[in-house]
Amino acid sequence: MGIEFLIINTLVILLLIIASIVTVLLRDLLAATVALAAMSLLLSLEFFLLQAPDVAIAQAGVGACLTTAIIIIAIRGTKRMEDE
Amino acid sequence: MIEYIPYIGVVAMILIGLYPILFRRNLIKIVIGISIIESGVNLFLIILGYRDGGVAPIFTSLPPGTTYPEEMVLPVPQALTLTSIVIGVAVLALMLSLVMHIYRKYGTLDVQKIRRLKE
Amino acid sequence: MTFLETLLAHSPALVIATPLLSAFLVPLVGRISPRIRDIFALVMLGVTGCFIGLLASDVLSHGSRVYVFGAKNLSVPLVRILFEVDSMGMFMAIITVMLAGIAVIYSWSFLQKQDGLDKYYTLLLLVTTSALGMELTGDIFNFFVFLEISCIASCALIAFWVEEGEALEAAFKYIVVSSIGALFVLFAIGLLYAQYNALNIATLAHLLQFSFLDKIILVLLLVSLGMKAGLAPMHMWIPDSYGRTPPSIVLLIMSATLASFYGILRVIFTMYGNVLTTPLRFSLPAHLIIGWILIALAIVSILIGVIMALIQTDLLRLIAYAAVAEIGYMFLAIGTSIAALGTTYATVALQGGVLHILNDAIDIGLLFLVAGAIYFVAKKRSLDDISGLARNMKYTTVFFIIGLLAVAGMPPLNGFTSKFLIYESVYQVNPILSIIALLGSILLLAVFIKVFYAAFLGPELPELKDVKEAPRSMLLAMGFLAALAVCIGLFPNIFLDALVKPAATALLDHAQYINMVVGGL
Amino acid sequence: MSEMTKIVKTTANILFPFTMIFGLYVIAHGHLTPGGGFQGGAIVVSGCALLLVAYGSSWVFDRIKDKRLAAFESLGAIGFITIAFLGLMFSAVFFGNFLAGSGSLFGTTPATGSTLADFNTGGVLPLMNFAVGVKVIAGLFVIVLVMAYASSTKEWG
Amino acid sequence: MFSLESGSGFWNPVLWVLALFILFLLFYGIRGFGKSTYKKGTEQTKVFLSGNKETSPEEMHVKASNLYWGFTTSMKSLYSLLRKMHTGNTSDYILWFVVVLAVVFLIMGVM
Amino acid sequence: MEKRIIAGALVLGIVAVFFLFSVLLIHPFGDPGQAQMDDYIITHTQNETGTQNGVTSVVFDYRGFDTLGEATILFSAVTGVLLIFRRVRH
Repeated sequence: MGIEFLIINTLVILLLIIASIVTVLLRDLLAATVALAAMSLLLSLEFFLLQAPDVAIAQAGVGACLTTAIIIIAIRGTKRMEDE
Repeated sequence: MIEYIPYIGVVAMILIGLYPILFRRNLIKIVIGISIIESGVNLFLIILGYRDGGVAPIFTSLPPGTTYPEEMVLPVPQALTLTSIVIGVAVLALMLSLVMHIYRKYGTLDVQKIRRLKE
Repeated sequence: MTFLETLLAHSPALVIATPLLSAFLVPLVGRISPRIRDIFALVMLGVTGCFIGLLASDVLSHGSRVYVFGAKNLSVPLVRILFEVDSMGMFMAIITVMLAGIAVIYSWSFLQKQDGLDKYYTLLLLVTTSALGMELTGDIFNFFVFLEISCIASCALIAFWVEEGEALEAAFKYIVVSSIGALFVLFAIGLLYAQYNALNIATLAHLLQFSFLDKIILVLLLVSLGMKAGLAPMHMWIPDSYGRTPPSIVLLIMSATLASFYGILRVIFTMYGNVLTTPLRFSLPAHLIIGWILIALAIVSILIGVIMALIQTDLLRLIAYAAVAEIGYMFLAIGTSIAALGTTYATVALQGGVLHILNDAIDIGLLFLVAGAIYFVAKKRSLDDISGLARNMKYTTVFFIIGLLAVAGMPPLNGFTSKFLIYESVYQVNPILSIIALLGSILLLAVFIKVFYAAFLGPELPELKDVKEAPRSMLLAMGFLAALAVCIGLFPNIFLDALVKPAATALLDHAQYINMVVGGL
Repeated sequence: MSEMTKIVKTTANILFPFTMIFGLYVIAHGHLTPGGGFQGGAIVVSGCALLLVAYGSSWVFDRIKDKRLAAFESLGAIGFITIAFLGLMFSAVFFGNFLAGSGSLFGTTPATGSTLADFNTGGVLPLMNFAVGVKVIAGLFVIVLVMAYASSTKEWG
Repeated sequence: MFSLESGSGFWNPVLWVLALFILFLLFYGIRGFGKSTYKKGTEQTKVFLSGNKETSPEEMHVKASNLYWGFTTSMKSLYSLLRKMHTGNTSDYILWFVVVLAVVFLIMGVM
Repeated sequence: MEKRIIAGALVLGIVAVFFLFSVLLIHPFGDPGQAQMDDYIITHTQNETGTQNGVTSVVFDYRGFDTLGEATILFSAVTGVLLIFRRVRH
């Protein structure tokens, strides 16, 4: 296995974890949704790196675009801030 | 050890997804948590199918000189993941439409207050 | 090949395809006329029932069958999805289609003037399809797909009364619980695939080693499916969702729950069947530990179910807690049968458990239908507000008495037959267990005596003076279940010999299940 | 949602056909290149969601009936299961790929190994891709449409 | 013929129903020795509450939540525990799932 | 409340430890070991299904029944959403 591939792969996975932590911790739900979209795009990139272009397209289309749209619609229908 | 980092990432994502479900009080945060677990499991399936130095199992874009099946990644986990992604979006849509309705009825998204059904 | 033989050869696929196709067609048929749509749903379920009957008679007389999707024969290695139909699967399929048919008949009157009925019948058929798929499939990922269909479709059905906030709350709880359970099942499937590069249950069973990873997989599958089946202390979604939906939907969610229970049976007895006797630490065999874990959870289920049922005032919620206790009895039976694997009373316990699946479906279903009839005529949920209904609802009262005695395990009704087998076999393992089981039954009787006293006896309240008997189709649905309860109670050995014993044998005989696929190559 | 500016509408007008065509291309070439019914459908629905953002949900809701979309979704599902039944009729197995290698429509067998794309291959797979594509477009779009409309009005619930 | 064998005992519902039927006949016969002066529609059939007045149905109605009062009060500690357990909170449902998962993991991991 | 957080953290920790142990026992990343099922699919996808895309051949041919299930899931989700929002325009 090429060392460059391993490093890039590890980096993407690290970013993925960071993105999901940010998603979980943000109090503003709209910002959290954007972070979730970023995580979805990173996941799509990771799928592409792992030679799964089919899944990468599906994840980019469904995960990054539609999921975000649906969550934003739901936030608009409810409320934006997560309060304690 | 470095070969196991993707797997550790998967476990981390599952646990990060469980955190808002257990400790956050906002319903949309719970839904986002489920979505993160879903992503972690999808990543797990794809990682399982990766073969060292392999190419995608598509013959039209096959680089010349590849010998298959040894140099192709496994197709079955990718198919399973496709199914799983569509399941994820279906569940998400249903959950969020319930959340919107619950907000109309209860006026709150706090999971501690949405418990008329107890005992 | 004659037409009938062709039909028989393809019946495993048709059993799934018929309700699925009719689910897709219901919205289109509903545009013609609501009446035709109602009858269409029942007729298509009847056709499915015919296919199941055809298949069941063939399976019971000629042994299990394998059906391959997309190819004529099995090929090495198993890349395609298989249906593996044996007596246990057929037993569950019969229960599922029976419950669905009764739910359709009941909802003709019960939901007469409500809107959204096109979607209701579609989702009803989809839940039936998913339960049938879970019961017949021989592929673990396919099992997961059907599990998800049942989650989504039942969640949408639970929210049927959208104008009530509680129904939405129950639906949200249900979908969170079941989708997390399903995700952990998917994780376990990934682990299985990583180890053995196979998704077929028989192949997996053939290859399984009971390494540390296999233990993790077993626990994940057991706990996730246990949550879906309503095992305590993960049962809390059951009273919420059962108590807030139309009772006809409860029958369907119950069939999905029973299908999850069947999944647990399949995992333990078939997938791990080869390795159950592996010695672990202190040279204890694995089946002893798995069995005692299940027995402990089952005892908790029984006790929590009956004790919580005793203080409920909402009638539907009360019956839901009783359902938790009944699930505990099923787990007690299979836990005993696993812990004592290889002895004769293990077989008896398994027979009792399998028969109890049928009895639970009949008894709890009957009680829910009666509770629904009470809600239909009196429009009240709380037991405090109703009284003296026996004066005007003769048939419903009789059906309730039958359901009460059956669910409490009183002779000579059907609840007693399976509980008798369970008590006798559990006694051989540990007498204390059978005492707890008996105590649970007695408390259940006390619970339902309370309901009977509060709802049917007592003074006639002025606002309930002019209640009428429930409509005819509801009475028909209740009467069918009550007649079945009496029949099984009076002639248990007929049902036991015809259906239950083959099913229990099929579960215990994992070698044959594996050979059907692996040996045929 | 308030009215969007003209810039947004113009951008949406320009982008919408391109996403549409790209999505349909992904659906049609599902058996040759990465993609298929689901992926292409998701891309098309993304384009439609763009329209929804630009013009507001009630504008779209007035023009496209959700009932008709749901009927389309039913038809896609029926088409998919019908292809499976056709397999039962023509090759005596449910889900049988009865067109593969038959020489007729989509029936050309490609040479093994790395070959150029021949659109006329794949048996029933392109048809299934198409059915699933119709289904996914109609299904996901009706979900997004109904939810968006419900979140922008106050008159329900 | 119609009996259910469990290995250590048997159960025959038909015999049981026959016995019940015979008992029923017996009691029916005994009932025949009862008073022959009983007549419908006279003072005999009126409700008699030790000379007290008959109350309205609402007052006479024993509510379902009051039944088994003694049992529930004597088991108060158990019930307060169980009530605390059933919080109705979705997060707690999943917490119970994770708890059972962890416990069963521990048992199977140690073994 | 505090007790709940401590209990939750404890059980999450136990589950995490077991998950980590279990994933470390899987084959290392990039080396699936023996893969008869997938090798069969890759070698036979062209002449059995006439497809150039291995994933599509699995999705629609070898595991086509799963895809039917997946389509059904989407269908039931759409029906469910329409059922929940059935009062939106009436």
